[in-house]
Amino acid sequence: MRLNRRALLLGTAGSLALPQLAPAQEAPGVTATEIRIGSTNALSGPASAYSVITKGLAAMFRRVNDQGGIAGRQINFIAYDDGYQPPRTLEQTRRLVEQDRVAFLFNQLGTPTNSAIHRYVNQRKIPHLFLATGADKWANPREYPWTIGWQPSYRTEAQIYAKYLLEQKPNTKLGLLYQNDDFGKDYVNGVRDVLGPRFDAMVKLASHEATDPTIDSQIVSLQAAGCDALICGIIPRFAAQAIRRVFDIGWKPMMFMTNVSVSVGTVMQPAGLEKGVGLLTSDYRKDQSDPAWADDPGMKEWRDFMRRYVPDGELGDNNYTYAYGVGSTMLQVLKQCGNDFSRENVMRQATNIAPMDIATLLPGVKVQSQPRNYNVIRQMQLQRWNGRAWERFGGVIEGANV
Amino acid sequence: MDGLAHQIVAGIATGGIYAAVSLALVMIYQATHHVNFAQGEMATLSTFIAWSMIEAGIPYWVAFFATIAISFVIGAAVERLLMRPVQNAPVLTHVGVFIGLLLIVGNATGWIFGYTTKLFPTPFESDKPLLGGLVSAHELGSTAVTLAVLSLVYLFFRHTRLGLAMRAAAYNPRSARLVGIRVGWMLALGWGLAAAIGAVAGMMVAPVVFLDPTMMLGILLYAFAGALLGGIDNPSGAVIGGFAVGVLENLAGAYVVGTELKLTVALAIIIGVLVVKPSGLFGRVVMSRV
Amino acid sequence: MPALLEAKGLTAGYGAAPVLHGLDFEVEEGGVTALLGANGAGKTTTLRAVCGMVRTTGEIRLGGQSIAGRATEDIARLGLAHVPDGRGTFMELTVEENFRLGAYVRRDREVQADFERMWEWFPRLRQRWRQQAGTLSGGEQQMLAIARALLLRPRLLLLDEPSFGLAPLIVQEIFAIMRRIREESGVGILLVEQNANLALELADRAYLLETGRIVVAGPAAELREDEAIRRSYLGY
Amino acid sequence: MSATDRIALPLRRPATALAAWQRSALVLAGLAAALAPLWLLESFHLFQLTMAVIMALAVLGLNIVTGYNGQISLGHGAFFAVGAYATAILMSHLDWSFWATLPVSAVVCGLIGYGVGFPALRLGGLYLALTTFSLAVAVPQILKHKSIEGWTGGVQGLFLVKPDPPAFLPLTPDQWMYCMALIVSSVCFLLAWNLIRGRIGRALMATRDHPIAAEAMGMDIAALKTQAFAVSAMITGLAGSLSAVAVEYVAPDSFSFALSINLFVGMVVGGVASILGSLFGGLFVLFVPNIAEAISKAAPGVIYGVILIAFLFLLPDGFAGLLRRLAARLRRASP
Repeated sequence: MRLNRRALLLGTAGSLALPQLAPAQEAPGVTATEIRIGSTNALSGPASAYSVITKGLAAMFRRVNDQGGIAGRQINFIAYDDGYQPPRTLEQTRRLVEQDRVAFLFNQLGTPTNSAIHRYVNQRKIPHLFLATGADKWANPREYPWTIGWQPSYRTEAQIYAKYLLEQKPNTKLGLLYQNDDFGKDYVNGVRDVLGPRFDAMVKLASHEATDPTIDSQIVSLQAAGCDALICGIIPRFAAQAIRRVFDIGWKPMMFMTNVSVSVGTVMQPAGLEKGVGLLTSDYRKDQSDPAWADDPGMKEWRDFMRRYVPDGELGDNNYTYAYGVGSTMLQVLKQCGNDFSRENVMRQATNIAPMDIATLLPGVKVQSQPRNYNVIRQMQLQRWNGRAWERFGGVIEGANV
Repeated sequence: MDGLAHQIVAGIATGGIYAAVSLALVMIYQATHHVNFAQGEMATLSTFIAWSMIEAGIPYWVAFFATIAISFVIGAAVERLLMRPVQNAPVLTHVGVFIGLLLIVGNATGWIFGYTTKLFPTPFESDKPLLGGLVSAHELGSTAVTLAVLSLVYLFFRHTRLGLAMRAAAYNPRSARLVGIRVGWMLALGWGLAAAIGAVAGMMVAPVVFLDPTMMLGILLYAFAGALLGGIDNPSGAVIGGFAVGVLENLAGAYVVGTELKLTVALAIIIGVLVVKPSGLFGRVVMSRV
Repeated sequence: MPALLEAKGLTAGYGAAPVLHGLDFEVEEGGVTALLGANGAGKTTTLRAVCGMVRTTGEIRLGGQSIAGRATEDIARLGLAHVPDGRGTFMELTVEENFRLGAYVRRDREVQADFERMWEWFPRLRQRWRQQAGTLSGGEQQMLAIARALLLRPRLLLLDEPSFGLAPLIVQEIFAIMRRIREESGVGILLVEQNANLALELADRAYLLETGRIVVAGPAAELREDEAIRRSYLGY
Repeated sequence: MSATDRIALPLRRPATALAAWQRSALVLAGLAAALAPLWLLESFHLFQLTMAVIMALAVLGLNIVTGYNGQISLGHGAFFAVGAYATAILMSHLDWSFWATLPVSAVVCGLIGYGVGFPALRLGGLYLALTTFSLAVAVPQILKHKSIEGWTGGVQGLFLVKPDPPAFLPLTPDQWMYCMALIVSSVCFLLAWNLIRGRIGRALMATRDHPIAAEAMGMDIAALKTQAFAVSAMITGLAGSLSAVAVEYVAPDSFSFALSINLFVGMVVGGVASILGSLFGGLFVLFVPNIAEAISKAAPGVIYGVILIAFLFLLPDGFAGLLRRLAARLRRASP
């Protein structure tokens, strides 16, 4: 009730503050020669590891522009730094919308940061597309029709692990190691979804802060609690630590690792290739350092792009394959728009993507969307580490149906 | 009970990391009476320099000592270029410069070397896990290195003319000038030594926690706490303090409040100790009669 | 032969306002020169000016060599020792370490011999050898400061109010030692002292300073005898 | 930072008396300058300015305890967070009006500040820096702890809605938000101004510069210091309350230790122990990162650090130091 009244007020405020500029424009942020797209990312500060996504996306748009642009228009991709601080995200998003007058927002980073602008963009009806976060709250077309995520949610991923675990070990004692933030807590939520009332009896929790140097203490606690399975919702540096430590202390739980942290180059090799044998994950991306994809046409396409447009990029950084995937999705939407880049049409096309393959995603994993289902990637496949590469097993799982 | 022993051993292993960095903090304090908030970031940068050399095929120990030398030069240069211009400014301005340095070094490291997690090699390889796999050969080796550095630092400060001059310059620069000590150079030397010790700490820490640009972010706070707990003017106190923080934190997390408040409780305990003993457990209380 | 220390047209100050307005004075080799004057006359500033602790203009020569504008540590290395107000000992360090710092710039082999000489002059310091300087009594700290300065083997020693804040008996003791230093070491001394009586007893020459200017100069004995000066400036 | 917690600054000269008309002219000019953006700026810039005013208020709080009283705090982001959450919880769970939450926020922050003031009495310099910094690190963890998740929203945070402008004012919510920030900040700045210029201010600075003498003069140093902490926390907490409604969202990530560092930077560049400097500090921490970003997209953090250090080289005693020097020159020029 309150919200509706506010929305109304904001609507009038918006029209007061933003007089209809330049009637020649067919839609906000779009001219005969240009489409302006806005984004925010942590370009500075502790989370700036993700800044390479922005770098990769900018390179992709550069390639499109080199090839003549979209419908004769050049893409002007404007990305600002928010340092992963929600108030700054709001400030920068307002700059994008009110000052730079972008057509829409794309792939902004982070859950708390996007939360801070969630209502703002929906009140103003600005497409808020393909966010760089795996929280599941972005797929809520009824309340927030202008916001759509991209990657499978962490919560869904955790549900897949819990289900598989229950099939294999119905009476398991599960250890859950998670980073104490929205990312890690989604793994707790996903497991709780599956276990329901049995959660407290079956699960031993151990959290860590992003600033903790090591997680040895947590692993010791989980082992001492008698856990025979372990689900980890942790970032790559801690993942490498966990894999190595679990192996070193001779603990042999059935171990699941979030697909955020399963890159061969940045997790498995540092941890020690042989120490991760048997590790399970469920991924939707091809890992560029996995030799299995050495001759894959999709990955060749990606490598060719990297060589020409991001020559100084670190090829082992899987944020680049992520960027390629989400960037390809965006370009597909723009192509679908035809010549109508109004916000309404951009949103309509973004929520009507027919199932399609993307070069850097696993075979069988499709990108798709429907007006009633905003889970853009809903398929994953379980994989097991064999000491050299990830072996996929079982079929592609439709996560959203779990 | 087995769990308790394991927690303590794991805490000691982590404490070794804090101890190494605490020592670097105490070192710069001894030489300059400053605590450099950018110390952790500078150590990370040094470690990346070593990593690049090792990647380029340079043998470990050559890279190790070359990194120490480079870090020394960087540290001394930072003092000359960044601290010198504000030496007469209020103390809070110095803290401002440290924060600027932290921003520059912290952000530049990722920009130059990339953000992915990297394996940093250890010179102490062993196939056999020790103490039930809780302690690696590396952790033993790095503790030995920390203790060796500690002894060298102790000998340097207590028994060399230069060490004494550095302490004098830090305690009382005006008087130090009166006895002919070139105070400016002592400060630069102190920064250089601190950066060199930081580099050693970084290279010892990286094989355990894995190398990335934010590697030292959390460690610095724990190390700072360890240094103050032990007594900021006492190198051996700092090492003991570092180990104590590691164990304390694990026990608090495992048995007292759960992992979510582990850091909070550990810090609260440390502050409690400091309120009772304001100059740390082993710090020297400076007495003075007027 | 030039004087040990010569100052000509010396001005100095903190920030914008000058404290000294063109001083001319000399200190003879091996002699004691006293600098007298009321509080705020500029005595301490004069000493600071000589050893480069404040900004100056004018000429200062030590043994004929210009030292104006040079850094304090370089001036110290030329053989000028200064016991500043507040003594300038290293409170946090031990007596031994203070001794070592006193001889910091020396490379000769006689340091140990000088330590022994200081033990003889200041036997109390020997007893406190391994103690933190901050724990010494005020008199002992003053003795340590003087010993520390002498260990530089200076040609010129600047002393800023060695009697300040000490009990009369201790002051007597310190001045007795200073007399001995004058006789046995041959170091030139420039002494700033509130207690004019004591200072003039010890000194060969004296200058009287008033608001940054020298108003009287002459042999100490003459100043002591001059009734008018005593009344109007020295107050006894 | 040095262990000696001496922050050498001169005691402020009593302000030269201005004629009554001069004073009212100054007040009017200030008022006009403060209100002009309402009509001059479009809503985004107004929002930025609102945030800058809020940051300035937070810096003012820090300045009271660190600048004027010499107790270093690297953890004022914690009070900012507590103030923000106090307002957010009361507004979103209990449907309080924004104005009603302010006294609660002030009292809660004041009490916490008072509590922190006690260990601070025993700890000087570095030790206090660690204690306060720990507070900054610990508060976000406490905020997301499961035992109070029901109230704080845990890692997801809380949403709230900006208050509407009163019906009789023809203002947009953004303009009204700016007015509210301005009203709260002006009141706090005026109170701080009076506090600092009066007997209490002199006592605060005396305990900072000459603690022994201050004690000898019969000042109750312990009470002064703890009260300074309380007042300081209160002001920074109110800034937090304002930020909660301006952003309409609070989450633990909004109050990481980076915020405390930012406030500290604001104080140093604005000028330690300066009320006007706090205002400048707020503008600096809000706008300079944007300038840094305009210079280099590749590494804005590096540029920001460079700007910060360059600024401190040019003005080691901050913006307020520049003002003081200019004022001194003016006074000399016109005797």
